[in-house]
Amino acid sequence: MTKRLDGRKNDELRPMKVELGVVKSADGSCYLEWGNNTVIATVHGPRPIFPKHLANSEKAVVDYRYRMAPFSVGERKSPVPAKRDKEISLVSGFSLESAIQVEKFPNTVIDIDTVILSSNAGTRAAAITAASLACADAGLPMNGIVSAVASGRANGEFILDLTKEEEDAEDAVDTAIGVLMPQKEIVLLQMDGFVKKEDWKKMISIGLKGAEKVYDFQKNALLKKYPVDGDINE
Amino acid sequence: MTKRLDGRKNDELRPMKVELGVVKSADGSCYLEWGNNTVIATVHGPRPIFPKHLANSEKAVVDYRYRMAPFSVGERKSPVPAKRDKEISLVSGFSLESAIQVEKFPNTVIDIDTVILSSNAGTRAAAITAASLACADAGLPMNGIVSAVASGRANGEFILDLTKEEEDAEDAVDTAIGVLMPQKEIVLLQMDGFVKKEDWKKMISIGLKGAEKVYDFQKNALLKKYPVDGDINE
Amino acid sequence: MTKRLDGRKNDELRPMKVELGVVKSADGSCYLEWGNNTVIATVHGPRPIFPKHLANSEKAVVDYRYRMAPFSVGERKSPVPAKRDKEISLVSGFSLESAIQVEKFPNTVIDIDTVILSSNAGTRAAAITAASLACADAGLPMNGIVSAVASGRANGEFILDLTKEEEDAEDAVDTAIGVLMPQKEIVLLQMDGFVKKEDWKKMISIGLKGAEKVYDFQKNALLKKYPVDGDINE
Amino acid sequence: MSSINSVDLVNSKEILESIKLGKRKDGRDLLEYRNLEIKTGFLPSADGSSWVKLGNTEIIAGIKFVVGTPYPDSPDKGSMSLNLELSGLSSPNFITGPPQIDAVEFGRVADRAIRHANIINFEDLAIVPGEKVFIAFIDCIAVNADGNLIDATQLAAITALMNAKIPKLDENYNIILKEYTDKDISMNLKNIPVSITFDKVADKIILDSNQVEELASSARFSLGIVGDTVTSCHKTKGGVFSEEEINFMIDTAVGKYAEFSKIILDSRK
Amino acid sequence: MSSINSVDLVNSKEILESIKLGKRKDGRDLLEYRNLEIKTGFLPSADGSSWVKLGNTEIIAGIKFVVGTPYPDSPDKGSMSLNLELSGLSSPNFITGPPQIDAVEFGRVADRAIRHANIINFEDLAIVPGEKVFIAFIDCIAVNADGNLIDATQLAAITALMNAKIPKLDENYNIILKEYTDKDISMNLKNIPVSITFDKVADKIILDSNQVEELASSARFSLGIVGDTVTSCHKTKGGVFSEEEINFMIDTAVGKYAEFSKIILDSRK
Amino acid sequence: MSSINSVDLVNSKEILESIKLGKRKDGRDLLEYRNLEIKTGFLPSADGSSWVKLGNTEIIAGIKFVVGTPYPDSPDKGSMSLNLELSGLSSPNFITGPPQIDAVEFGRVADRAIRHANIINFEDLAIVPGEKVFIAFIDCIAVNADGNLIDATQLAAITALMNAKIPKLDENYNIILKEYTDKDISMNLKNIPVSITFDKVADKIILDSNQVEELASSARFSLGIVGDTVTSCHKTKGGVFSEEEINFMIDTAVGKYAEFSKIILDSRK
Repeated sequence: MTKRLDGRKNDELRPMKVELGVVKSADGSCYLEWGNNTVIATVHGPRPIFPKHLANSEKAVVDYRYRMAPFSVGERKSPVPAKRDKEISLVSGFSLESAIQVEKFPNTVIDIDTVILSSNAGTRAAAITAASLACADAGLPMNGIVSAVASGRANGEFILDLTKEEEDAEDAVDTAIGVLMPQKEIVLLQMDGFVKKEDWKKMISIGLKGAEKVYDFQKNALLKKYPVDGDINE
Repeated sequence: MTKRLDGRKNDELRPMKVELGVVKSADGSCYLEWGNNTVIATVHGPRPIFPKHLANSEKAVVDYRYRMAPFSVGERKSPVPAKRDKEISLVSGFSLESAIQVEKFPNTVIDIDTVILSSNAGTRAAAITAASLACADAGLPMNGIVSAVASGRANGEFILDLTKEEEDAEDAVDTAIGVLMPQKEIVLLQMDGFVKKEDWKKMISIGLKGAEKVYDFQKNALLKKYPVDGDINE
Repeated sequence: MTKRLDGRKNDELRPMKVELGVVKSADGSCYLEWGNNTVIATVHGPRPIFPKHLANSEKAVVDYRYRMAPFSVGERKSPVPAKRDKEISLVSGFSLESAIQVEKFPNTVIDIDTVILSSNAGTRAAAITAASLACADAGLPMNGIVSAVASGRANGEFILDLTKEEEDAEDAVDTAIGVLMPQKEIVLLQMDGFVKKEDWKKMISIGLKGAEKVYDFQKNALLKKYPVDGDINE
Repeated sequence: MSSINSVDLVNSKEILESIKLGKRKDGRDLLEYRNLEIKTGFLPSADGSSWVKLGNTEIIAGIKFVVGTPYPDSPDKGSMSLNLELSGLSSPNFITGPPQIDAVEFGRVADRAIRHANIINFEDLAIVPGEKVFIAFIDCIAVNADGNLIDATQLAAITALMNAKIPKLDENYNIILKEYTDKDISMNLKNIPVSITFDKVADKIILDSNQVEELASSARFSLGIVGDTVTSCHKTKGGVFSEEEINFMIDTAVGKYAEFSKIILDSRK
Repeated sequence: MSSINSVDLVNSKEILESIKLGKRKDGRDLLEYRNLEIKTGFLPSADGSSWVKLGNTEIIAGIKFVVGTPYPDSPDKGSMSLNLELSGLSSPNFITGPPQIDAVEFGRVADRAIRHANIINFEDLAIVPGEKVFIAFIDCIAVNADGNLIDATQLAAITALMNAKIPKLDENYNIILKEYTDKDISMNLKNIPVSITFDKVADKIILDSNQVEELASSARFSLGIVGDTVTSCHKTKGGVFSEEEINFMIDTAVGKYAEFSKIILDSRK
Repeated sequence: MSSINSVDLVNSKEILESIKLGKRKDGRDLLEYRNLEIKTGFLPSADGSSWVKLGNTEIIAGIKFVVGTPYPDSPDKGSMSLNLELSGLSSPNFITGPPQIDAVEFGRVADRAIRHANIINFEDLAIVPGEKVFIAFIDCIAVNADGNLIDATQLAAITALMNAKIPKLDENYNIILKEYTDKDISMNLKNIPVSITFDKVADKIILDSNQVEELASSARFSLGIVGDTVTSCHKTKGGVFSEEEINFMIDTAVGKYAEFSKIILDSRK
């Protein structure tokens, strides 16, 4: 096993830096630097939904938006959301719905906005990880925390948290996995690539372990801002 | 009188093939091949209209859509409806409104969707002919059947049911005519060209006879699926 | 002081020609030629606003639209409103709101539409001047009349009512000023340029005098159509 | 039309009664047009312009030539594009209402009544065949919408076109503003197109409906005419016509041709 | 799905009860697909076409090749673009309803299940490397939407692609209509991609849900499979899967591969 | 602003009373700005970036240079394009509400307060005069919207611009990612533009309103200042100003210039 370009071990995450409550007027918010990814997430709500016919009488509607700032990528991106952005918004919102006790807030909407300010592979995982912290910061009753990370392969190695350079490798495969912690239930799984099923099962398994590391980081961030006796979810 | 390129006589229609009830979840539907035109039509409704201010308290609103699939023409067509599509949708919907007993269903909408899957001149007539059958298949109470056909001139001859090649002739004129049958009332008439008025009157007259042939075909299709004693409109 | 290209004195307006009530179905209207600017303005309302949530329970909403016809400029302009058009619509509407007794018509909307048919610098002032006359023509209760004009600098001179050619001068500055008359209160002030503050104060002062000339013209137009004993605002 | 109110609906019933008796509320004969005024060339910025008043219906049309690329299937021809806008000037409802299907329909019919008349030699609008051609943009704005917008729009468009001048180009084929060539757009003046629109009200055929008559109309038929030649037609609304009615309208429209083509020709300055 | 009514909701509860007991209302086993019919090459205008019926779900796909410019980061490769439209044919609600987020999602998943399978040699779609390439537009229209649109769309798209012929070009690289080259689009036939979509209903994993079963589903998982290789995946809806469930679905999907890849291969004419 | 609720409206009346007495609720003087923080160069992907916090109002600006074609009337000059987005981050209402007329207005005013200050030599953004130029895209995102978005946006935009580096180009004039030339965008540093925005509340003139003060404001006036020179202005909202008030605001804005231009200059790294 050789070292990776940036010197990390195969199962090592890029450095993460987080700040909760950065956006004063939001109900909850989170600023996250994760390697060269920078993301900001806010939560507004729950509040009555309008127009009424969008309401669900059994639970809150989670409206999640994943956006890339025009200056977050190599060539300027149009501010108009692409199909990819819409797909990611949809599945990311579903992944958080499982973490929030949405059944407590029928007929309301919870708006979760994430904006990628700077990108370097793994942005959807970074956005979900930040959004999950913003939900906790908002004091929403939670079933757990969603911890997300990329797990994949590059240059013949199974590795966690790929960079853009690693994603561009000839044999690269990249799986975004979101895990409801501490339950270890899979709430997001997206991949494009070409990988034997046994190898891919291994990646998922590695991804689950990576999510635990992300979860530890998230717990620390929350405990730092909201010190409690004992652990937050246990 | 010389034969036409495809061997037809001047007053002969291209071969037609039809299937009713092809779309299981629609209230009525029709698949029609007419020469190299292929069209599918569905009817949904009548059902309450929303938003309410679009309702008409005296009759059902007929909402007709004529669409060309992107792959139905020579060069791929954008899926965004063009002005031509909107104009055809409007006048085709009006032509069917006269055939349906819309006054029996106030405050409702009847949605009629037609999609051209393959085109070779005469698509608006094919779409109306199929839509009219779909309305009958839906069991809507009807004043009659709309039978539509193109009548025109090419290479000095007055001919029925022009092909794309005939439409491209130097002297070509193409009139789309829709006729409420068996009443023989004109409900659609559209033409672009350059034709002496007496010649054009002749074309309209030929078109009316062509519509009778289309009507015969439609009656047979309906009788095949819904066998009755005697004729359907008489 | 040299004469201007078109022979005007520095404080002289271009010739103006006006007709009130030109659009029969509108509640008030005005057609104005001002130099090579041509503008038409209509007023509809006050009338109930829809959808209701746009209503203001304390006053009428003034909905002002400034549009340039595609053929009003050198190169054909797209009919889609640009950001500039939206900005001008917004501030022009605000300037007229101060002239109309909007508090008399709560929960209504007053629609003011202006279309520039031909342009040669100073179109936003021409549009407001015409719109203000259309409001009076509509019989709306007014606090005064908005008189608007451009005041600026070109070729070292402080001048009123610049032409396109003067606006293109190296040192040109152009200030659009709208004044509620006869109160002499400033309701519109827009400028782009590069001008020492004392010079600019002078231009504003000159603009206020120019607005008085516009006001005289407006009064005459109204008196011609609606002869009264004495002045309209005094 | 979205600006119709309940007063109009009452009027519409009266109109039905009146037309049954062969009379129109404003005293016109069934086949009589309203008063028509045309003013051309009044806009300094446009390459051609026209203001048409047909009763209370008013349309302003302006022309702008634009240098563009030809269509692949006609590389040596320029083209035209007619656009009608039902602006807030004529009714603020046009702004806040549903997509302007009326504007699309009326504009398309007016366009087709010009395009197929062979009055424009589109070859004369070519600049560098296969590469650069003029596109004549005809933008029409409804200033007042009191019925029969199709004929009024077609009149405004064709008279603005006949008033238009072709811009000069610099060596890079860019338009030089405010400079024009001598030639007009090669109007084939014996082919002046006229649009004639009928409505069927109370089973009578009438011409040039106003807005309230249009409300009472069950079927509409528009014809594009050049002399005794038909160049386009358009049947709309939910009602029916017999073959005899169609033939009557064709003959009537051809009969109206001389009068309108002269008015259009006279609009030239 | 916006066309669901209260009857469907009642059915959905019955379905939950039934699936808890390991049965489906239509008698299928939990991992059994509905009847599948595929008709290809039936559209004269398209470069390739397919009509897929999966139970009552019907998708029509048509191919058109367009000459375009390559992406800057792959100058010597053509590309593909898959678009799914939930048209008014299948439900008029799709027209009047909210933005078609379902259509975007289903189309994207079907696209990804083809794009990454290496069945197309995109180099073979280059015309002048760096300048001109073919873009294969795959337009899919939902004719009837009764569940599992992802798999039906992917089936329609891949069978239409395998039915497609590449157009001939003239010397200016314009497409000559209705003339085709001999070569197909260099399908790498051992890499036929199959899409397999699971739903989790009443804590059971089922395949090929119909519309009412989809209503009762808490989580969904789609896999793109080539042999024993996974080429794409997509988890959606608000529920969860355990690692064991994911592994079970992977194994099941790979197990279904032979059957579906043969059906797809057999659809070639 | 669409996120105002009834609590805000009550506050707004208190604020009116308070300002009548010459006091602001947060203790500021009438002409005093809130606390200002600027962080630049914090985004690895952008060519320049800035995060401005003005009280609770926060704007992030990022720069991207794009190679484009010059405007026909200035063939040897590059250009800039400033865009403000009131994103869901600051209020979800911005997403679901009416067209963002506020964002258009605020962005336009901030743009004009930079464009006319002559701080950028647009000639230096030319690559091949007449053919290829750099366009500087300045995208601003409102992270928190608590009043005075115009000044905050202008501050974010100009400090991001002054932080920006110009990309290197390859021989085909394509941008080489992450490689930059030495030169900055030729900022004319004695011409640093400052935006100063006044509101009229209870007949008093105040600076740097927060969101609730803006609710109570009857008229607003924004000035773009360079030294003792005015480069742009914008009067908005339905109220009036006397000539004296205008002159007072001009003098006050010029008086604030030194303080803000130093802050902007100091933001350079």
